[in-house]
Amino acid sequence: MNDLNNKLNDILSRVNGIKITHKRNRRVRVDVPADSLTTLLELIKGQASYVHLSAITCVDWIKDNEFELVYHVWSYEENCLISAHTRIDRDEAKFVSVYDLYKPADFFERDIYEMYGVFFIGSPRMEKFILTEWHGMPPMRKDFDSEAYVQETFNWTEYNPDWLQELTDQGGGIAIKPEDIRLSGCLHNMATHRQRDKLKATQKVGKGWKS
Amino acid sequence: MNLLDQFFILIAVALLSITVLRNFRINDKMAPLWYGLMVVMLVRMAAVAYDGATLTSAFNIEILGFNMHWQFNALSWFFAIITVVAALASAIFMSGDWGRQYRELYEGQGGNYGLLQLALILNVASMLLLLASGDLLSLFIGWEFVSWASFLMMVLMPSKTAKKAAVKYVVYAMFGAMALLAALAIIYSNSVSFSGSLEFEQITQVFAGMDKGPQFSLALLFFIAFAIKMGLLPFHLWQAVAYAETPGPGAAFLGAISSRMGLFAMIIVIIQFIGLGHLQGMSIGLPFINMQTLLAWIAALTTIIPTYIALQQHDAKRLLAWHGVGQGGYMLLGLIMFDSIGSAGGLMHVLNHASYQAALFLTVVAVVYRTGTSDLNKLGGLVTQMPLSFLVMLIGIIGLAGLPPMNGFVSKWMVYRSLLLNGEPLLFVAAVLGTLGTILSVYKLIHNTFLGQLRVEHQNIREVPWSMMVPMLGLSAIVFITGFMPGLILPWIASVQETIGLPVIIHHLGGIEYAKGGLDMIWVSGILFYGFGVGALIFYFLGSKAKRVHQYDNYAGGHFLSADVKYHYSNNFYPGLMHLIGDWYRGSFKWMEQVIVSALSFVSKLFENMYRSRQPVMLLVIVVVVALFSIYKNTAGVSS
Amino acid sequence: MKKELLIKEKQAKRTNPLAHVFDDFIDFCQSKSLFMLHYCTGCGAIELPPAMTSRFDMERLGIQPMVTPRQADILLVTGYVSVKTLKRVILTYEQMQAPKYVIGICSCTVNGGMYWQSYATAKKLNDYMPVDVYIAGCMPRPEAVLEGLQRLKENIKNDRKQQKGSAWKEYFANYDTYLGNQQHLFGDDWQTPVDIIAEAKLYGLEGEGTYGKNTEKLAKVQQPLLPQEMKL
Amino acid sequence: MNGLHILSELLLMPLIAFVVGLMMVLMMRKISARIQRRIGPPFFQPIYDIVKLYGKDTQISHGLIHDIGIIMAVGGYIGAEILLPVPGMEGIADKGGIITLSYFLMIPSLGMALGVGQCANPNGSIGISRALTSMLAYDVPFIIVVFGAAWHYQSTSLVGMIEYQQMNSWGIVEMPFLATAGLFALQGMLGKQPFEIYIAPAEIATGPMVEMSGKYMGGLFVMQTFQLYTAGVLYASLFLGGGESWLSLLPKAFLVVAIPMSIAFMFPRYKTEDVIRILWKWPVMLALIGLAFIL
Repeated sequence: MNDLNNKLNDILSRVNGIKITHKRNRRVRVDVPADSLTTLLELIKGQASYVHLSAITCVDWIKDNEFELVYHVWSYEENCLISAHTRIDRDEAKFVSVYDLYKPADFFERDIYEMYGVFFIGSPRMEKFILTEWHGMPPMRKDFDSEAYVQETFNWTEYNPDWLQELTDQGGGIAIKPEDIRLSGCLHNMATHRQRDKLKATQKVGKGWKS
Repeated sequence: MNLLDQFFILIAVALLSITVLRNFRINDKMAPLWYGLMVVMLVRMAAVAYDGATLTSAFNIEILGFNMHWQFNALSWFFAIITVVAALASAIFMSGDWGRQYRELYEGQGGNYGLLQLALILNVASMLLLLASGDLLSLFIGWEFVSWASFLMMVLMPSKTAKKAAVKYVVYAMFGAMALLAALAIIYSNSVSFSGSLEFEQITQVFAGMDKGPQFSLALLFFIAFAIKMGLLPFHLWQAVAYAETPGPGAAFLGAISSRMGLFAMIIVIIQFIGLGHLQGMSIGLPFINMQTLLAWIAALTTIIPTYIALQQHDAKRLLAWHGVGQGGYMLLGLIMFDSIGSAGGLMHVLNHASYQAALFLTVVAVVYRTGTSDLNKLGGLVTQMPLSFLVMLIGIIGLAGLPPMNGFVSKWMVYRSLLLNGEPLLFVAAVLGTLGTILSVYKLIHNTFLGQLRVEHQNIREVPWSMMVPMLGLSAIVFITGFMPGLILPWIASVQETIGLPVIIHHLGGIEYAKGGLDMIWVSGILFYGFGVGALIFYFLGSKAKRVHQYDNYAGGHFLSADVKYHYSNNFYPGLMHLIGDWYRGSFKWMEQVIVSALSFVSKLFENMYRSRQPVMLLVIVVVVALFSIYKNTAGVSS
Repeated sequence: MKKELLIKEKQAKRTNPLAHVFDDFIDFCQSKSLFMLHYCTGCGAIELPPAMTSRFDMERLGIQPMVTPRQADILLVTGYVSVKTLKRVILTYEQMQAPKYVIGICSCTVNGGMYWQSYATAKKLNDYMPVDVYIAGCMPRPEAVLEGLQRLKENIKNDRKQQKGSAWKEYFANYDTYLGNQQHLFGDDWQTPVDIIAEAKLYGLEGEGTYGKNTEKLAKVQQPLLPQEMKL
Repeated sequence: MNGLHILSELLLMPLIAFVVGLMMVLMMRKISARIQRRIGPPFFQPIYDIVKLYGKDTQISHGLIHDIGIIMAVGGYIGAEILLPVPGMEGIADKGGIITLSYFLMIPSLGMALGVGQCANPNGSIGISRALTSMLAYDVPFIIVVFGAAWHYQSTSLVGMIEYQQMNSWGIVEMPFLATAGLFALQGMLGKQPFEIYIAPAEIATGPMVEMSGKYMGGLFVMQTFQLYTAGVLYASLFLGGGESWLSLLPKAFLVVAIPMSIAFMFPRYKTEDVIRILWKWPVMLALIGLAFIL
């Protein structure tokens, strides 16, 4: 096992600016700068049998103004998963596609493009994937205010049946009414509420957003 | 000069007129007229059909001591009227807009409209000559004429497959003709009393005086000759492709009647003159398999195998042509039973098949005329654009599938009834299997052409012009009327049966009389239409008005259908069945054919190489040796 | 104009008491025989099998599952409806033949339920189609489902008697409103292959709100799908 | 046989078939419910369904052939009912025979196939393709059975067959193998459980019925009543001695229909090719053995 790790470390250490963390026996986390990610992937695919790209995920670090892209690559021979983390600029939101290396990247990149608005240069189909009817801001971005969008777009059913009225008259009923939650924002996330208000003021939310 | 002579003169004049005028527009008007006149002449000869009289032509030829003469009896008349009516329908069909389109598309590329008209009249004339033959020699002459006339018609489509199929046909036909010639030679050499002509009666005489072995080979030769023309197993391979590739109405004509000439000859030779006794006398191997059962099984297999080949086709014309081959089996199956109901069914099926097959072929040609394709995977939804054609095809397929109330049901019913009476369960099942296969395949035909999704490119097409519609409607009227009142046809059949010496069917206007279960089509159709009437009453008087919707307003699991989605279910229409029986299509017959072809071409190459070899002296030596040997042999024979 | 006259004439004819008997009989049969199409969008669908099978046996109430909208009387929307699904639900609803009823099962169809703040889930089903009965709960027990269906049956039996417009007529009569809500969600080029206006005209179901500015918008973009007529 | 008699037969026979068929539908649903330990529908449920379907306010049609398909489907069965001999009404039935009748039974299928074809719904076409394939499957044993029966009774007329059986013994006693094979084929003919691939609700959305709304569906419900009645009475006439009176015919017919229903729910659904395989194997074998006994 150590042999393997050593070999892998050898390969990985050739990449500039890499930080390797062995989280568990078969889980390796590497942090690389954006420009050496493709080098890394090429290396581990070509020299260390990491042929399976399980997923590409994206995290929106809004405070750092960065997107974190995580490439999960699996080796069937070593039964080991490498998660390559890299950060790109949030305003720029462009990255190079790894479609040439891993064909399945097509779907993941399309998905990320749709949900976060990260454009992948060289990806074959940068177009709508699941949200075919969506024209607004990519909804997974942290600055997209889902509640505000919902308030703006949808109506609510008034639900006040007799039995509930009776209960309320007797002093019971619902402790926190849905309307209160809806109008005041998320209960459990009150802390970030103010910050979101600030963002709402700066960014136009909803239908007007075009990528 | 009796009516038959007048009829021949009419044919000759028509032939001459069409030959001379074929490249002029006037011929389009004249040609149907000639066929119309022929129908009139045949109607005037109706006495033949109803009374079983025989008309003998004054015209006869004597060549090399052989006398050839021509005559018309009920059998000839029955086939002749079908031929001429089919020709009339085809001629009307091709005389109008279809002919114009054919000229535009194919003239100058190998197609020739004038030649097509000529081919049709030549076919009709040669067939009538064949039908009128009074002895074996005139039968042979007619046989040859028919073969070459069909060939002429088949090559008029400028496509490679058409040419290839036509050549294949001619090879088969020549093989058949040789078999017939050989049979004639055997009869001639075995005739006890030769009186200057090869009369049909001599077959019976010769047969009676023969041993089992030669009897068998003689019967086999005749069978091969006729079976090839009819497309019976194992000679079924040539027909479908050749007919399907013939230009439109020509295909309808050929498909309707041409191959039945084989049946005609078979009726004369095998049914009438060889007869049941001899057939049953010829046992093959096991005692219970005799020539009759063998023929019956060939007929039954001919109904099944080509029908299921048809099921696989995705070209409308080929599908129909394969059914044409298959339906021939029913005719022989009925006739070979040698009883009144079966043979009547077999004979009637000739007429019925001709009527609906011509109607179906013409419909398909009409569809091709409008859409330019007969590929079943590229059509669909035409019912709204061509409703009358749909009606014709509907009537045709009900006839072809043999469902009441069309005429196909009557003849098939008779065949089934006869098989039931004769206690032939396996043949019965085989016949029904054929019918079921037919139902499957004709539904595919009508579904893929007229039902289902209408293609965008077909949205502006219209019904075909009346010059094409009239023959189609006329033929479908025949299909319906003879189904509703088979009694109109049955007197002819009875008279034919009398002529060829079979038991005669007891009939009435609605069908046939039989003690334990007869058929009365007037009642059957009446009940059916009563049922439809009640159904229509229920449908139209109960419930609210229905809203007509577009095809895209269709349940597709919530999916929005649009013009760019082709959702017509047409390709591989019966996947479940094909999963099971798909492996059974081994193409064994095709393989056999190819083996024979390769062997023949190998032998011919061998001889060719010998001729082309560098030492011609060798050839000379061989010839001299062979010649010397034969001279020696002959002189030795003489001297001893 | 002529059609309106015809309808009025038809209504005038209904003075015959026997005509009412006939209508009542049909209403009675309608309430006794309901074919339901369960559009299983969410988790609520899991409660339907117990309601149908031996434990609760819907069939004893005359309710049967059917699989296509053409045959069905009730559209059961069981669970959250995402915007994309809503399009299909609307198409399915329009393809059903009147009298048709919609039952929204689970809280999600009422107000989005636990997905209330999701950008992708439609919140109020009866903005987009008339809902007859809501069965709230997350998820409602089969007893509740059956209770709701019984309520619907009562409604059907009484609607015509009480001269109340059935909910499905609302969709024709107020088509403009419903269409407006749909357009708000799906954009102005929204259309289904089902021509509701033509249908309303044909069956005399037009009302005050059938036409409006939204239907005008629709008329501009609509590619009308006229039935293919047989032509000779 | 006078005109009045004929007229009454023409009117009454489909009517009786309809009423009896309704009861059979009810029985079918009740049996399935009881097998699944449910209560099942109320007594008048089949009528409610049909009245409701005919009472629909709106309905769609995809064109004339769609309408004609339903007319043919219902009408073909009405014709078939008239050709079925029942006690006291054998006059017209004698005009047809078992061959004619078995071909009559294909007309509704053809009609429905045409109607479904015009709907241009791929699910419908797939359903029809499967239905025709399974028709090919069950008709082979059925036709052998028909042949055997006709040969045994030396008649193709159903009236003659019933007479023979009432004078001698029932067909099921004399031809047990054929009778069993017939029952097998009946299962396929009614499209009951192992052989209901062409309906396949969850897969192709009830196949042929996919676009049928309102009175179109109602027509098919009416057709189903006829279908059950035909199956019951036909089988009873072929093997159970027909009926001297309605009192003896109806129990037989109900029994015949009840058997496939009771077996049906023990089976899953077979694939199309398996339908053909099983129907061409076991019932055909049984029928051929039966034939060998009587020939």
